[in-house]
Amino acid sequence: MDVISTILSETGFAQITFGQGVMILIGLTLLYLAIVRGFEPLLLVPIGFGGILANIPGVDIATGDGLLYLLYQGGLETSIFPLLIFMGVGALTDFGPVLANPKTILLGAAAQIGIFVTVLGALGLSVAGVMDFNIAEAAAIGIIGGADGPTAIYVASKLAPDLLGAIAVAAYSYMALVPLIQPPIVRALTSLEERKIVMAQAREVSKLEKILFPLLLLLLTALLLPSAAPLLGMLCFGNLMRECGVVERLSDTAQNALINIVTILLGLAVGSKLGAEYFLEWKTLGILALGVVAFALGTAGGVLMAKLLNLVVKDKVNPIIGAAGVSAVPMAARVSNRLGIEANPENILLMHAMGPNVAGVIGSATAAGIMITYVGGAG
Amino acid sequence: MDVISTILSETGFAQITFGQGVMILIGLTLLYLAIVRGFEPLLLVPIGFGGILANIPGVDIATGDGLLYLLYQGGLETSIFPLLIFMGVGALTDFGPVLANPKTILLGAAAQIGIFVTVLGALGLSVAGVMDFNIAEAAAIGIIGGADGPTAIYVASKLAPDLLGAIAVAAYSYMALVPLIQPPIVRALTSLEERKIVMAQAREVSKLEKILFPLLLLLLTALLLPSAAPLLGMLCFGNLMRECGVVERLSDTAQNALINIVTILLGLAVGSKLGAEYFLEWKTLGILALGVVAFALGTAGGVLMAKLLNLVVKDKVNPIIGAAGVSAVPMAARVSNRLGIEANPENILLMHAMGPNVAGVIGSATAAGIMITYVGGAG
Amino acid sequence: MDVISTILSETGFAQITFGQGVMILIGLTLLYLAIVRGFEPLLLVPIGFGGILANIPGVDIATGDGLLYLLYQGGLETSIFPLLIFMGVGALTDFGPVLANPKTILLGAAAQIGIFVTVLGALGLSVAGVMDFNIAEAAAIGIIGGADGPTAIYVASKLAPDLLGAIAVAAYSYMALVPLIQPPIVRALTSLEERKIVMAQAREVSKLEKILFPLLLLLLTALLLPSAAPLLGMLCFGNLMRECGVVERLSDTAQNALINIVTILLGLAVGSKLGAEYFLEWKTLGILALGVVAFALGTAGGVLMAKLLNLVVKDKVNPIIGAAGVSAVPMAARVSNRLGIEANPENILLMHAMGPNVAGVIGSATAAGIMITYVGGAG
Amino acid sequence: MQSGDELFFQGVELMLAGIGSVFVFLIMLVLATRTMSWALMRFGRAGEDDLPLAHVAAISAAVSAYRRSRRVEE
Amino acid sequence: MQSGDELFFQGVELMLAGIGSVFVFLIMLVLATRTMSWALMRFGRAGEDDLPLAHVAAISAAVSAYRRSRRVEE
Amino acid sequence: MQSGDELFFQGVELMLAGIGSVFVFLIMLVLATRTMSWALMRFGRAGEDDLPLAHVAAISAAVSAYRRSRRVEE
Ligand code: NA
Ligand code: NA
Ligand code: NA
Repeated sequence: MDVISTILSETGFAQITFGQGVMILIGLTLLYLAIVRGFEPLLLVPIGFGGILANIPGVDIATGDGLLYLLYQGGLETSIFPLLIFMGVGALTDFGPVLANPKTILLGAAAQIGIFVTVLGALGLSVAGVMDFNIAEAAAIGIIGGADGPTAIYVASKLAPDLLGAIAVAAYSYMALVPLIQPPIVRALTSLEERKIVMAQAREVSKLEKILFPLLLLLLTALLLPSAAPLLGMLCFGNLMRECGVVERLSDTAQNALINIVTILLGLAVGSKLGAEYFLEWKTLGILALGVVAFALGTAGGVLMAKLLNLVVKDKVNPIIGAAGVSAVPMAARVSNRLGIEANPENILLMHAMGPNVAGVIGSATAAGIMITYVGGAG
Repeated sequence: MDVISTILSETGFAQITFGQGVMILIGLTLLYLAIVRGFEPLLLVPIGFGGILANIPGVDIATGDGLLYLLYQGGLETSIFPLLIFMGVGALTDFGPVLANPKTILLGAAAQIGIFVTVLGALGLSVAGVMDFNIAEAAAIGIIGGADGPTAIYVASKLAPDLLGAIAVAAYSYMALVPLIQPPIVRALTSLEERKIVMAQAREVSKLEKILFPLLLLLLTALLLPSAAPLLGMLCFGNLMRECGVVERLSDTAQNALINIVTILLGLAVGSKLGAEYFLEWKTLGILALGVVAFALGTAGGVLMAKLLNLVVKDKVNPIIGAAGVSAVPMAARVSNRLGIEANPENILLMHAMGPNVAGVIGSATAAGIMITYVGGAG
Repeated sequence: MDVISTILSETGFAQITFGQGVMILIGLTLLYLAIVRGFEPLLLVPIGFGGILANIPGVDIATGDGLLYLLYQGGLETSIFPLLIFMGVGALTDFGPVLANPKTILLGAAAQIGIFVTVLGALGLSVAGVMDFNIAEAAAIGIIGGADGPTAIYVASKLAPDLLGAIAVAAYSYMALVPLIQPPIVRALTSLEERKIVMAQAREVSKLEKILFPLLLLLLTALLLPSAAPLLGMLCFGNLMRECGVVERLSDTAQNALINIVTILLGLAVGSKLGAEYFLEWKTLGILALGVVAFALGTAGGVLMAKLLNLVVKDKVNPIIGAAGVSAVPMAARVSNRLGIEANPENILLMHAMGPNVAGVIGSATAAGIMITYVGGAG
Repeated sequence: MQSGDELFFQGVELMLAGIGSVFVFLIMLVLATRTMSWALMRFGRAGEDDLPLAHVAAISAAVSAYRRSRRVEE
Repeated sequence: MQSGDELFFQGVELMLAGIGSVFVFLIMLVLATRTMSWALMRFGRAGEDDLPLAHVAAISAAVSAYRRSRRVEE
Repeated sequence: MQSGDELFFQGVELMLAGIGSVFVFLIMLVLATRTMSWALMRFGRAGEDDLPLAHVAAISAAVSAYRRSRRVEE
């Protein structure tokens, strides 16, 4: 009968391409990593699942008027989702450690070196004819080294939307792999003596300082780097709600219902860019390779900056915490803590590492602003 | 004065039509049923209220740039609302009973027979000249028999948007009337002996089985019935978040804040299709009549399938739980439980009935996919 | 190098205008008032912060495809945000005091006099050549006297979007200043004897009355004043969800997650209209001046109506509670309570004042409907 | 473009009509509220004697009555 | 426009195809579910012996294999 | 289309300018943070002696000053 052949021809078996099959397996791999291995599950579960949905043949999900495409269009093309996530991150972040020891901000600065060196590396691959990244794509890839998911997604959606899926997968995968990537680099660049340095107890930070910090950061951004103002502005807004003490209910919603809703929708929207036509490209291999380079260089940058600082400051810094400057909050700070205990079981570095760790978020948002300005102006 | 006559001419008294008055009374009836009688209040309170708002004369609420129209356009025309509800349903559903006794899935399959027979009935009315339903409308009406609100709304918004209001009202009304519709049918089709059958204690289901089930269902959908993938995919996504154990905060939001927000907005949006011009049509009578037929046939299908199964399986199934296969979660399972106790006060069927009950959700989403494929291809 | 001059020319220092600098200071002032002084922080924190973001030079935030502009376009131009807030307000409001003593509704009516006198005042300024308000703008300014934030934002977004920022700032500022504005007026218009009046204990209100009240109000609105139906309809919907007792989870979400999310987004969207080009106009001074006049006249209207009522009713009304008729819930009711205790330390007026207080919300929404009808028809 | 006098007259008109409407509306609300409360106290809660399935019949009857009334007009 | 007979025939077709498809799909689901449960009981949980970094390698290998296969076709 | 050399030079430029800007920005942040903390410790919390209504006056004064300054320019 006619209808049976219609129905048969509409099955997935009849329509699936090899590429879609591969992508479904990759989606399942991401779910495995998220669920069994604990790789950034809050993002990789929705992204992985979205990636599978995006590769179901014969139905508009990540295309046309399908849900994932509508979410992509409404939330990522507009940047609304990453900006609301940044607001939630601000509401969840305690900048106390940064205020107690502002020089750790410099570690967060140095750890962004990996971003820019990687941009150069990506362009080098293009020049060498290995890959074909233009400057906007190279900039978006570099941001993986910022080790901050929403920043990477924000930049990629603006500068290289077709690479968004691969960049997000790389960013979250390497953030989850920080416990593997960082320790050998830290050990190679520091002596055991250095890793044993005990840092002075951080001072108490007043409530007023915490309230003023997001405003200070906002004003500095407005005056020096307006292109970073959407990201840093929303971070500061969330943090001001958290610290000001008079809008508890808004802060609570920003930290819970709102960020959770947006995380679910953002993850699915990112999944819409895991279609085989976007992801199964040689460029993806380049992105994965460059991403790990960016993380490694950022880690090295943070550690070396800490050693440099120790040449000039009185209160020595344990160079391990430089590695936390990449961000990957709070994973990198925990790795620093573990490395500290390994060198000296009584040395609890966690709170000290939180300083460069959250400064790294500011650092990569800064770098994002510069990328967008420069590529918009020169690229 | 001029302004007074303007204001008088703008009052509702001066503008209301007879049809709008009737619809406001129908809206109040729905609120009465929801609030006093407990008829699916989570949906019928917003739908009934939305129906009243939609019939207020002289102001754009369900039309133009009014709120209800914007919600309809943004959430129903796009299918975003029913899909997010399905995600929440997935996050709220425990598929354990299905895994413990997979053959109950067949009861959920058989109970969908009502859907397709009703489609034929609707077309029969057209052929006989009583009503004038085309095939898309007939398909949307049949889905009422799926006894699943978001599925009915999803299909109606795609295939017969003008009938959406009447279809949603019929679907939720009959779901609430399951305790009246099902018992006589079950008693008529079964002997007391059959209704006394005690089922074996269900086995324990492992966490890993529960995690893998939504993925299995997703892959099967992708390969066999891609057109059901939006609905079943979101159901599986919600369920995976629930079961995987690593995204508690997302699962919690999907089950609470998010589904509640979307339920409010969906109900109001459905209300926008309760304008007199849509609802006060002979077709509505046809929909109400066909809806109850669909429910009755579905119930019968489930029960008869259980009796059929008992001819071949070793562990006998109490045929009452076949009735739970229509879905109407969890009302139909409770009705089955009550009928079981009536026949044998020590026979607690609730958990056994949850199997076909949740399988019925999968069954009607499957039927929805087939309708959309077929009507898209042939209609 | 070329790139350095590009980056320098893109800094805020190089681009900021004098007007933007002034507006950033005004934004900081609003944050100071909200955080340190406790001025309506739930709205003024997001509005003030949004105002700063809107004045950052050289980046699209409140313009183009910037977040604040998108929120304005999606939530304010469409009226979706204020209507959802009104639903939440309904879910948060107990109309029990109104039901216990319905004549206090008249106080809520009289307190809206300030609205309409202020409209005349605004037009008077135009006629006198001091300002240049058209009738739509005058109507939007008058609504400040309604002492109800979402109503003012709703009307301004419809009738005078360019004045939205100034109107919202004026409305929330004066609501916060109620404890300063009202007491001298109340004391001037009443004798100590009158302020000592002890009111009869309010009667118990049944659950059924509370359920029927929002439906009654809805029907009256539908029949008499359809143009107020969007605002009052959503208020009634929220209140019905609260009182009906069968949709606890929806009511809870409307009162918490949903209203909080919308408040954050609404505040930012209002901030988008605090760009220097909108706010730094002579009209803003007129709005600030007229706003306080409207509050003062509304307060006087409520108090004088209470004295008038006392000429005819048996159970005397303490005229202080007339002041609560402006709305500014619950601040104005608390001010009435304090004034009552000042006159007679044993006289607890709080619950009595809640009657006119919540009636004032209905009163200003009514006035809003009239404005929109009249200006749409005649302006 | 309108003259200042016209504009001011419009304002007076809006003020009077507005205050009047608000009062009419809210006085009606007072009366309706009082009537409702009185009725509830007088008659108590209505009996619950109707058949649950009756509502579908009621909705059907309403639609049917409406369509018949239309047919007469057409 | 189609005749009544055609419409009714379409309905019959849809009914048969629909019921058939639902049953085929759900029977497959029964079989797949049983197979999964059986496999899990039979083999237990797979060992966790793979290297964590292996997944990036796996993804890379998949992309690489895919691109190579394309090149052959092109 | 640009040559490989140009592209690579752009990359070098972006790297240097980027690293420089991040450091300048974050060094300014270190300085600003230190200054703020120092000022708060030095001067404590400012007195709360202003009149609450003063803020409306302040906003009015700001708008007024701004408009006057504009008028001069126009
Ligand atoms: Na970073
Ligand atoms: Na079903
Ligand atoms: Na008011």
